Amino acid sequence: MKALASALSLLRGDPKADAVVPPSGATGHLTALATAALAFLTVFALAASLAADRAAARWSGALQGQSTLEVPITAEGREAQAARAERILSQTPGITRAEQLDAEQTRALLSPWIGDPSVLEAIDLPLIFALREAPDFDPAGLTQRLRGELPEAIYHRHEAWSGRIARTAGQVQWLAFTFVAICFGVTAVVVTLAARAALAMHARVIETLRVIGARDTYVARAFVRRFTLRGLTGALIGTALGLAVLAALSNGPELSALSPHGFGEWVLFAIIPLLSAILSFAATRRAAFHVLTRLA
Amino acid sequence: MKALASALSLLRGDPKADAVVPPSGATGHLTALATAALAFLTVFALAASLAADRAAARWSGALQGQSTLEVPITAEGREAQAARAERILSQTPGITRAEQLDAEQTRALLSPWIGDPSVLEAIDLPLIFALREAPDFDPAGLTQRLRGELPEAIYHRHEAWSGRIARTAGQVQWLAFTFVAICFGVTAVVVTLAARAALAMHARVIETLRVIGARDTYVARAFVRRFTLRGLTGALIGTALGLAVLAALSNGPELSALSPHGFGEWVLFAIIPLLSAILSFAATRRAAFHVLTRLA
Amino acid sequence: MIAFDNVDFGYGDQPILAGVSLTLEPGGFYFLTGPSGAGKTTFLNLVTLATLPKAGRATFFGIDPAGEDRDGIATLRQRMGMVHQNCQFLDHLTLRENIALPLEVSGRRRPEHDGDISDLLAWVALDHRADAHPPELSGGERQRAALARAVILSPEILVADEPTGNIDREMGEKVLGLMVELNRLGRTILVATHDLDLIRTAKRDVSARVMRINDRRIELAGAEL
Amino acid sequence: MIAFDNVDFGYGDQPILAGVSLTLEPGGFYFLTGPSGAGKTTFLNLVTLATLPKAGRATFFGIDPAGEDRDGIATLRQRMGMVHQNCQFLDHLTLRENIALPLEVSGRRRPEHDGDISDLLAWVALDHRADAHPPELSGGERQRAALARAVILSPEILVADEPTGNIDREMGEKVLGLMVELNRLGRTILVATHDLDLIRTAKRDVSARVMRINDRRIELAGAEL
Ligand SMILES: Nc1ncnc2c1ncn2[C@@H]1O[C@H](COP(=O)(O)OP(=O)(O)OP(=O)(O)O)[C@@H](O)[C@H]1O
Ligand SMILES: Nc1ncnc2c1ncn2[C@@H]1O[C@H](COP(=O)(O)OP(=O)(O)OP(=O)(O)O)[C@@H](O)[C@H]1O
Ligand SMILES: [Mg+2]
Ligand SMILES: [Mg+2]
Repeated sequence: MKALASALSLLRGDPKADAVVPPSGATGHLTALATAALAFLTVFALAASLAADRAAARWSGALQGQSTLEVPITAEGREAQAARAERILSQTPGITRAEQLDAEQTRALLSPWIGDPSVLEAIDLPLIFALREAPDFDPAGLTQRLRGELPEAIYHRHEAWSGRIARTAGQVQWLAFTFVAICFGVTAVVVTLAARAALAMHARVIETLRVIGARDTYVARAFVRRFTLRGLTGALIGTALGLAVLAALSNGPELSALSPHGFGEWVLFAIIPLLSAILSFAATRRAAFHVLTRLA
Repeated sequence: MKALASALSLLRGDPKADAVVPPSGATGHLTALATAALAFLTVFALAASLAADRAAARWSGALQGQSTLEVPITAEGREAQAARAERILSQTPGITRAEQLDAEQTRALLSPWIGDPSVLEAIDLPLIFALREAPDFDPAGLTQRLRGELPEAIYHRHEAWSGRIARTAGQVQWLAFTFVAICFGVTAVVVTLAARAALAMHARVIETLRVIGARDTYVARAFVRRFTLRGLTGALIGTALGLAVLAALSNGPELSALSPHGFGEWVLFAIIPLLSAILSFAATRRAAFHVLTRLA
Repeated sequence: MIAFDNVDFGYGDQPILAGVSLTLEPGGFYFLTGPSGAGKTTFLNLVTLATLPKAGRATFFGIDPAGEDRDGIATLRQRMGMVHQNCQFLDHLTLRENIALPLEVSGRRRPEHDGDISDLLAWVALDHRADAHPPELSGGERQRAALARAVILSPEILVADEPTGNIDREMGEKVLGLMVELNRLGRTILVATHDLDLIRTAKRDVSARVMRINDRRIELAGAEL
Repeated sequence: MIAFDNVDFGYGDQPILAGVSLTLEPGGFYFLTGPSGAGKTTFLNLVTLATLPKAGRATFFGIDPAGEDRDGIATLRQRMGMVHQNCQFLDHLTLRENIALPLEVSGRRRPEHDGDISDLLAWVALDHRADAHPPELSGGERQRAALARAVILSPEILVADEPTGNIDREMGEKVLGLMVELNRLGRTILVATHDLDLIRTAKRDVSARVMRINDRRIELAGAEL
């Protein structure tokens, strides 16, 4: 509570106290530039982390205990094959649900693997059953039975490769998360370096102010205010640029997976400038008091 | 040539001249830390760029003009179906090659989509023909003909989705390349800030040295040497860590695509510490001479 | 007003001052002399709270700084004015702004002070340099500017370290005259100097007491001056 | 040795020195006086190449600095010794290392110089402070250290700005003695000071010439000193 109050009091502007710190020129621009660049990187690392999270959720949770039975249409005929398949599935223990996809759903499922929609129009669409399996379901038994009674059927178990995709996505997520953390860490280091540069450049200013009776907070405020604003501004610009690029990508089909889904995810990116500002505040304050407490 | 000679002369150690610059303590560690973190990020950005480049090459070049004809086995029988398919393909203008995959190749092609190998054992493997198409090939004609003469066949055209993958990979590559550039840019900014901090902290040192007759290169050398070494060391550590993580990932199946392929690509990563050192050198030298030429 | 009771001070384990007991009375005029390196600046640093005693007790306006935090010490400093041997300013502010700085820092700046600042600049003969920046001042101009800054808060005590070291005799006597004027207004003055002529001149106008640092002790000099 | 021919100098468009024509001869001993703010430090800056004339011509050891690059000016500076009004040192080096610095900087440091440095420290009565760091020195100790550093390269000319401003009379006469000694060894000496007593004392030992800045011109003072 007291820390927050002092944080707010430090941030509150006082143009006279601010004038006490000489303008920092190029160093200031460099700090904002570096913060912006890092925020830009952070946007993509965070977006990748979110996309990987979505992919992992989709591929692990959604497909858990799911499989597909595909029955290409043979001379026997669609209805007869469907009846045979339904009988087999209903008699297999551990199949909790078996739902035959309609033509629309079937085309939707196949199209990514086929591409040219006219092909789908041309062929006799296979029968496709979406299955739900109980945890104790025995896939080998079903395979055995299909071999005897419905040999043309192709049984796709999703778990094997969906699991692999999910694990990959999970690793990408952690890697991306590490990058987010590194970007924030580097932001803190950059601001600390810049603040130290400013404090060093103005060591005499600080000493002189103490000598004529200035309180520590009076001296620190101008520095902290300046660098917090700088960190916030840089991060806002970098985040905005990054989000603009993401938004542009979300229109093209190629990298749209990267762009945030829904209002909640977009809002999450507000963390970047906020955290940058907090890190800048803390880093500068630390640096300023480090210098001050060495003086009498 | 002269620039190189002066670069080398600046880098050559002179312990006495180095002692002239006060030890920089925490600022130095922070610089090395930031450089290391940035090199670590750069390693992944570069790896992603290389991986995307490989993917783009594989999916665009390799699959250009390729397609697959899949013929599920019906009551008609494997041989009869194969003969019919071969006849159709040989008579279609624009198909430059049509090669029937053997059982082994077919299983290899299907397994990623099926997962459980026992399923592949159980089913009657479909016939699969790998096709090569001339640029003027008309896929609609083939589809038309298949509908009449081999209705069970499924014609997969790779171009549609391989092109999409290739374009995605290309975009990822450019994005990753942008990140590499940003990381180097931030490295230059970090070193500049650190050098400026050091130079500001020691403004009086520099002034005093000029007053007692020191040449500019004498004054600059110690600063430039220190920060170049710092940039190099930090980047070496960060690059080594990044490559170690990449090597570890290349063992697991999930993210092995990220890890560099072949000696040439691994060596490419040496660019990171080298470029960091060069950037550090240039940034510090610029900062030092900027300060010096303002003095008499 | 400021009282030292058996105070010791040294750097590291090298003692500089030992067993200093003295009181600076309100309205007193004090000179401090002693050879170079004797500890004059060191003693002034103790008086202005730039350093704290190693042993013994010192009180400032009745307050023991040992019981104060850093803000408390800053507040005590606002009641003193100091002219350093090596005067420092904020180089990016004008002379006028620098002189007004103690008002800003203590939160007492008011528009009606502008006239006072101009008077003060005229008082130290720097009115023609009001808009110059400190690096543009000569050595003697800096010393006079430091004096103006030291008195702007109407301090209860003015402490000056070698205030005439960089100025000629004429200007030196003028600066001394300014301090005598302040002393007549009831302020305490403490001046460290090696310039015995200055002390002799002062003694014509005020009953100044002269302290001398001798072998780590501070003793009152006799009438020989 | 150093010749000014109709030299003008000013800051911005405020003229400080105008039409200065004079020559500092090898082996000469020169004093420069004038009121605070007259331009003494400014003139010394011209002599030590810290600033260049706005108009007119100046040559140093026969060399015109206008034809030299920054390294050439550094080399010219190595032939001069300067004691500033506000002496600066490298605070992280010891006093001994600071005094040896001009040797390092000019690439002339040899182990056999160690004895010279000790002699030099004793010469300015700072041998007991050899391992102290500059912020640990008193005002007067710094001025003497600056003198030692200024002479280590055996400069052809020694330039000192108010070298006795912070030291007592006794020590001041000792520092003057050191400069007289150097002058007897054939070095040129140029001292800016407002301390007329110091000039009188010097005139007992050497035939010093006294220059005075008056209304932007530098004129030779007569026998009235
Ligand atoms: N920070 C310090 N650390 C160690 N020693 C110091 C420090 N400051 C001063 N000294 C030493 O303490 C002694 C007293 O120094 P002080 O500055 O008080 O002398 P002074 O009487 O003001 O001399 P001057 O007339 O030359 O200014 C000197 O010998 C000086 O070298
Ligand atoms: N960098 C500068 N820019 C502008 N004006 C300056 C600058 N340096 C000095 N001056 C002004 O030039 C005049 C001469 O200054 P200088 O330092 O040469 O005086 P001085 O004779 O050495 O005085 P003192 O005895 O007080 O040291 C002064 O009025 C001063 O304010
Ligand atoms: Mg002193
Ligand atoms: Mg001067």
